[in-house]
Amino acid sequence: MKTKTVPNMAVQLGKLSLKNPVMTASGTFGYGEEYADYVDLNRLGAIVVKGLSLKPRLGNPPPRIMETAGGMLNAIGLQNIGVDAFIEEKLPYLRKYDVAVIANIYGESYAEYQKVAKKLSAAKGVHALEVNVSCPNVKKGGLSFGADPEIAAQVTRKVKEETDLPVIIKLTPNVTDIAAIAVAVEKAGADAVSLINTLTGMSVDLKNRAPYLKNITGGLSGPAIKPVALRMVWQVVKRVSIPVIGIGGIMDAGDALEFLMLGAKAVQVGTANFINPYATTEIIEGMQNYLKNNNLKDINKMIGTFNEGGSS
Amino acid sequence: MKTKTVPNMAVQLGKLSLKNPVMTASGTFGYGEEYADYVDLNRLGAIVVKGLSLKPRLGNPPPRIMETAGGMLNAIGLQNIGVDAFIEEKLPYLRKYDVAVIANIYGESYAEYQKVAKKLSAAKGVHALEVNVSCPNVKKGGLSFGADPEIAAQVTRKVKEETDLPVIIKLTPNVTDIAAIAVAVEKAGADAVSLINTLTGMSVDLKNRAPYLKNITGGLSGPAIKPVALRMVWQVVKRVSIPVIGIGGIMDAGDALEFLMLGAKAVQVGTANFINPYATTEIIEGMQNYLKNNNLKDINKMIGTFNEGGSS
Amino acid sequence: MAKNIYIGEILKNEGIRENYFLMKVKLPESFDDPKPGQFVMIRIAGLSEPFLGRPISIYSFRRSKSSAEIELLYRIVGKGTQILAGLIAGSQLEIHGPLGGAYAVFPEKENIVFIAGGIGVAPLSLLAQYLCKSVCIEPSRMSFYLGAQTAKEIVGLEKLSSLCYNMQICTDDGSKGRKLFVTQAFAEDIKKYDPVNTAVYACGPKGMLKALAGIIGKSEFHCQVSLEERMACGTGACMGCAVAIKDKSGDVAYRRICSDGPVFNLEEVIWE
Amino acid sequence: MAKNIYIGEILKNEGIRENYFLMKVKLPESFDDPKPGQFVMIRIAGLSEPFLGRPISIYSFRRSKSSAEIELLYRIVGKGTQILAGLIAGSQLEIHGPLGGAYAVFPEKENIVFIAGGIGVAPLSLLAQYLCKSVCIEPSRMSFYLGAQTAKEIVGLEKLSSLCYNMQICTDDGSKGRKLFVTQAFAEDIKKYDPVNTAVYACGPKGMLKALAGIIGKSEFHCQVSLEERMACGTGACMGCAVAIKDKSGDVAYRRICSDGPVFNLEEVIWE
Ligand SMILES: Cc1cc2nc3c(=O)[nH]c(=O)nc-3n(C[C@H](O)[C@H](O)[C@H](O)COP(=O)(O)OP(=O)(O)OC[C@H]3O[C@@H](n4cnc5c(N)ncnc54)[C@H](O)[C@@H]3O)c2cc1C
Ligand SMILES: Cc1cc2nc3c(=O)[nH]c(=O)nc-3n(C[C@H](O)[C@H](O)[C@H](O)COP(=O)(O)OP(=O)(O)OC[C@H]3O[C@@H](n4cnc5c(N)ncnc54)[C@H](O)[C@@H]3O)c2cc1C
Ligand SMILES: Cc1cc2nc3c(=O)[nH]c(=O)nc-3n(C[C@H](O)[C@H](O)[C@H](O)COP(=O)(O)O)c2cc1C
Ligand SMILES: Cc1cc2nc3c(=O)[nH]c(=O)nc-3n(C[C@H](O)[C@H](O)[C@H](O)COP(=O)(O)O)c2cc1C
Ligand code: FES
Ligand code: FES
Repeated sequence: MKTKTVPNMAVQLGKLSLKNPVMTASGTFGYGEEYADYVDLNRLGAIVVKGLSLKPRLGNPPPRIMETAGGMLNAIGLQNIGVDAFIEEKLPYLRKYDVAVIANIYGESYAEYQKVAKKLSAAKGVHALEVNVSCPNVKKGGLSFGADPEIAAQVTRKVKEETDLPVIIKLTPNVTDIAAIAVAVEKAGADAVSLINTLTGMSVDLKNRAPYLKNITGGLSGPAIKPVALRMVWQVVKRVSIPVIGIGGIMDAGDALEFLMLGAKAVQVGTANFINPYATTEIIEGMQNYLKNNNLKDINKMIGTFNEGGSS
Repeated sequence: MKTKTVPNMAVQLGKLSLKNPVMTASGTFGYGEEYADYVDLNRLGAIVVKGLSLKPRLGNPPPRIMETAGGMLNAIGLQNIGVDAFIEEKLPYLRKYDVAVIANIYGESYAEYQKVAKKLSAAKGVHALEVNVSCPNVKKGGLSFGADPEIAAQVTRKVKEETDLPVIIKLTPNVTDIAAIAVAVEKAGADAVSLINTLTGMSVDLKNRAPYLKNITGGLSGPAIKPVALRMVWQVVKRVSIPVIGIGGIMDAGDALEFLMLGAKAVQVGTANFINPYATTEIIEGMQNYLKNNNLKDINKMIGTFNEGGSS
Repeated sequence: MAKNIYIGEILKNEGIRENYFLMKVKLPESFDDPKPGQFVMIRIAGLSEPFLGRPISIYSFRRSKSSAEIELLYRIVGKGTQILAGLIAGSQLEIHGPLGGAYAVFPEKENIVFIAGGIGVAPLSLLAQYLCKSVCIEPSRMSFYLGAQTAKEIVGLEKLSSLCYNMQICTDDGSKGRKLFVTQAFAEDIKKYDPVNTAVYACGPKGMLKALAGIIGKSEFHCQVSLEERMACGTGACMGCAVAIKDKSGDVAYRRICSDGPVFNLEEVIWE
Repeated sequence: MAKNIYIGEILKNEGIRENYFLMKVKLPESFDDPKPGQFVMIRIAGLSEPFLGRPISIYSFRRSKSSAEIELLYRIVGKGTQILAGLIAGSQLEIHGPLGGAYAVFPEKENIVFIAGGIGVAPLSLLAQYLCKSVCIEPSRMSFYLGAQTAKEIVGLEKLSSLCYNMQICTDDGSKGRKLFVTQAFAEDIKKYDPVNTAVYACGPKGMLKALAGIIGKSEFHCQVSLEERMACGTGACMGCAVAIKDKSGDVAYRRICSDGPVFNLEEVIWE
C-alpha cells in the first residue's frame, strides 16, 4: 500500500526551519549560481556557500585537486571573494530565491571569526552560520581549531557573541575523539554541529617524485570517506542533543537516508555535485519516493530509526 | 639505458634484515599457508601473521565484512588460534621457509601483551614482533592503547622488557596527531613503527535499518585509505629516526614505491591479497622492474627521494 | 590443482527473468574442472568496482578443445550484481577459482533429494548434472524440490526436468506449483525417503535452511547444505566469511565458508 | 543552451597510434552544437571508476536526423584514459557538456595560425573545421604548425591537410617533418605574418605554450591558448582547475579553466 499524499519533508534544526533536509556542502556548490542552470535552487533545503573569510583569499597555486580511489583530494586553499564582496555581489542573487542560505565562515584567529560573523549577521538573507573549524590554527602549531575541545568551544563562544543567527559548528574528522569535541561545542552554545569535513590526505606522483597537489596535502572527500562519516555521526548523535548534520560521501538518496537513520537531522551533499550536478534534487526526489514506497508520511519518521542490534 | 645487473632489493630495518621491503599485512595473509598455493613464500620480505592473543579468540559473529567505495570494512574481532597453538601448529610450517616471520601481537592489558611477547621470543623462528595498539583499552574507556602517546609508550616499554626481538609498534590512524605517538614510542624504545592500521568506519543497511556488520563498526582498509596513509607516513618519517613501515591501500608496485619515496623503509600489503592473491610477488617484481627501468641499482636509492617542492 | 585467477571473456549475459541473469564465460583451457558446490570469485578485469570479488556458484561447465566454459546463474541483489548484469558480451572478467570444497556424493544411497530456494538452484543444478552424467545416477532416483517466492523466481527448471524424475515446484504465493514453502513440501514427503538411504542436498536463504534443520532434526538423514556469507579473499585468509559451527567438543567455533565450506553438514550449523 | 548530462553510446573506440585513441560517441539529438574549444566531461555510465569526469575536447561533431555524434581524440596518460581505451563499442558513457567557452574567431584577419603540440591538435581541429565550414575561411589563409615528440605522436594530420593549405610538421626527434619544436618553426616564419592581421590559436603542453609566450612576447599578435588542469566539477563550482592570470589591475588572480576558459588570451597567463 502506498500513500498518495505528498510526504512531509520539512525538518526543524533548532530555530532553523528547512523545506527538506538536503543542503549543499560548503565549497562544492560555489555561491549557488554555478548550479542554477542544473538545479532549481528553490527546491533545496539550504545552500551552504563556499567558505568566507574576512579578506578575499587567492587560494593555493594549482594543481589543486587529484582523484583518489572512490574520492578526491582538494587543496583549494579556501579561495573566496571575501565576506564583503559576498554580501554585495552574491547575496542579492541568492535573496531572489526562497531558500535558506547558510554562510560557511573561516578565520585564522578568534577575532577574524568574529568579524566575519558580525558582518554576515548584519546582512539580509543569511539564515545561519556554519563555522569551519578545520583550518589550521597558526598560533597552536598548525593543528586545527577543531582538533581541541577547548579551542573549538572558544571559537563557538566567540562567534555566538557576535550573532543571533543559529550557529552550526562544522567538525573535523582528523581527531581522536570527535564526540568529545561535539560535546564541548554544544556546551559552548552551538546550535548544531555538522560533520564531517574532509580527512587530510596526500597523493604523490612517482614519476616526478613530487606531490600531486602543490599544497602537498589536501582534503579527502567522496564515497571513500562515507564509512568514517557514518561512524562519526553515529558517535556524535549519541552524545549531544543539538541537531547533527551528516556529511561525507553522500551520492544518492540511499546514502542520505542512512545518515538520517543514524540520527542526523539533515545532510549535506558535497563531491556528488561534481559528478552529477543534479545530485541534490535527485536526492530530494529519491527521499520522497522512499517515504512513499515505505508508507511514511514524514521524513522525521526516518530520523534515528537505526536499530543497533538488528541484523541484515 | 637499462642496467643489466639485478638491483639490490634488501633493506635493513635496524636489526632486522629483509630480502626486500615487501611484507604481508597482519590479518590479510592468514598464517602464510593460505597463500602458499599462489605465492612462493620464500620470495617475500616478511610474513606478518594474523594478530595473536594469549588465549584463542572466537572472533566476532558474522557478518564480518562489507565492501565500501574503494575499500572494505572488517570486524573479524581478532579471531585467532592463540599464541600457544601458533607456536605449536603454525610456526613449524613457517620455519621451513627462508622468510622473516613477524608475529603481530595483541593484548587487552599490559600484562597480556607481555606474556604473548615472552612466549614468542622463546619460540624459534620469529624474527620480530609487531605490536597492534589499535585495540580498545578496556580500562581507559574503550579508546585504543594507541590513541594516547603515554599509553602507547607504556605498551612499548612493557613489551621491550620481555623480548630481545625487534619491536615494531603498529600505529592507529584514528588519532589527532599520529606523529606525536610515533615520537613517544620511539622514545620508549620501539625499533620501528608501522602505519596505518584501519580507520574506524561503519556501514549500514537502509532496508533493515541495521548495521551491516554485526559488530556495528569495523576497520576500513584498501585503496580508499591510501591518501590518509601516505599523509601519515609522511608526517611520521619527518619526526622519527627509527624505520617506518608504510601500510594502507597498497595494490601495486607503484603504490609501494610511493611509500618508499616518502621515506618508509618497507611496506605491508594487506587488502590487495584478497583482490589478487599474487599481489605481493607481483609488487616485488614490479619494484625490480622499476629500478631497472630507472637505472637504479638499489631499492634503498628510492627511499626518501620525495621532493616536496617538486611539481608534477 | 593449482589455484589460479583467469581472464574470462563473457560470451553471453542474458536476463532470463526480472533480476535473474545467466552468464556464459569462456575461460582458458587450464581452468580446472569444477566440482559441484564450488564457486568462483568474479571481478571486472582492470576495474576496481566492484572492489571485492563476488562469489558465484558454478551453474554449469563444459570443456571444449582449447577452452573451458562456465555458466553462472545470478540474481541482482545489490551494487555488484547490478554492475555484472550491465556487462555486454566481449567484456573481460577476472575469474578466481574454482574455490571451496564440493558436495560429498554417495552413489550407494538410493534417493538423492535436492532442496533449493530461489537462486540456491545454481550449485544444486551442477550437482544434479554431475550425478547424472559422471556418477550415472538414474533420474528416477533424484527428487528436486524447487521453491521461490513467486513464479518469476523459479529459474533453471528446464534443465533440471531432464535430470530429475521427481520435480516439485513450490511458490510462496502459489503463482506456480504448490503454494507452500519448499521445506514444507519436503516435510510432507519425508516418509517416502529412508533416512539412511537418502542423501539430502540443500541450498537457499538462511531462513529456509534453518527450517530444514528443524524438519530433519535429529533424524538419520544425511544432509549437506551450502552456505553463503560475504567474502573478501575466498581463500581462507581473511576470516571474513565466518559461520558458527558446533565443533567436535560441542563448543561454538567459527568456520570459513570459503575454505572450510561452502558445503557443511546441516547438523553442524548453529542458527541464530 | 541548458547545460546537461547525456548518456552516449560508444560507436567506435579505436587505437589509431600507440596510446592514441579515437572514440566516436552517439548522443541524443538534444546535445547542443559544440563550439570550437569546448569540451565534455566523460564518465562511464553506472560506474564510479574513474570517479571524476575526465575533460576531453570535442575533436569533431556531426548531427544527423535524430542524433548527434562527437569524436574524441585522446591519449592514454593515466588510469582514467586507460580505462576509457578499454571500452568496447556499445558501452555507455555519461557525457557532460558541451562545457566551457569557445575560441573567439576573427573572420576579418587575413591569417589564421594554429600551433598544436601532441594531443593539443584535438580542439584546434574542430576550430579549423569550423572556420572552414561555417565561417568559410579559405584553406589558403590557414597555417597549421603541428608538433610532437616523434612521428608516432603526429595525429589528426589527414583531416587537417584538407583544411589548411600550409601544414608544418615538426618532431623533437626528426622522425617526421622538421626536427625542431613546433614553436621554433612558428618563430622562423613569424615575419611572414602581419601581427595585427593574424589570429594565433595554440594548444599543447605547458612548456610549449610558455615558449610561445616568449616568442610572441609583447608583439601585437592576438593569441588564444586553451589550457588544461585537472578538473572536478567542470562547471565553475569547485575552484579546482585554477590557472594564475594577471587581472586588470595587474595582480595575480586564479581563474577557472573550466568556466572562465579553457581558452585564454596568451598574454594574460602567468607561467611559473
Ligand atoms: C559460495 C557462494 C556462492 C554463491 N552463489 C551464488 C549464485 O550462484 N548466484 C547468485 O546470484 N548469488 C550467489 N551467491 C550470493 C552472491 O555472492 C551475492 O548475492 C553477491 O555477492 C551480492 O553482491 P552485490 O554487490 O550485488 O550485493 P551487495 O550490495 O554487496 O549486498 C546486497 C545485499 O545482499 C547481501 N549479500 C551480499 N553478499 C552476500 C553473500 N555473499 N551472501 C549473502 N548475502 C549477501 C548483503 O548483505 C545485502 O543485504 C553466492 C554466495 C556464496 C558465498
Ligand atoms: C579542457 C580540457 C580538454 C582536454 N582535451 C583533451 C583531449 O582532447 N584529448 C586528450 O587526450 N586529453 C585532453 N585533456 C587532458 C585529459 O583530461 C587528461 O589527460 C585526462 O584527464 C587524464 O586522466 P587520466 O586518469 O588518464 O590521468 P591521471 O591518472 O589522472 O593522471 C596522469 C597524469 O596526467 C596528468 N593530468 C591528468 N589530468 C590532467 C589534466 N586535466 N590536465 C593536465 N594534466 C593532467 C596528471 O597530473 C598525471 O601526471 C583535456 C583537458 C582539459 C582540461
Ligand atoms: C572542492 C572542495 C571545497 C571545499 N571547501 C570547503 C569550504 O570552503 N568550507 C568547508 O567547511 N568545507 C569545504 N569542503 C568540505 C565539504 O563541505 C564536505 O565537508 C566534504 O567534502 C565531505 O563531503 P562530501 O564527501 O560529500 O564531499 C570542501 C570540499 C571540497 C571537495
Ligand atoms: C580482514 C583484515 C584483518 C586484519 N587483521 C589485523 C590484525 O589481526 N592485526 C593488525 O595489526 N592489523 C590487522 N588488519 C589491518 C591490516 O594489517 C592493515 O593495517 C590494514 O588493512 C591497512 O592496509 P591495507 O589497506 O593494505 O589492507 C587487518 C585488516 C583486514 C582487512
Ligand atoms: S572469504 Fe576470506 S576467509 Fe573466507
Ligand atoms: S573544475 Fe571545478 S571550477 Fe573548474
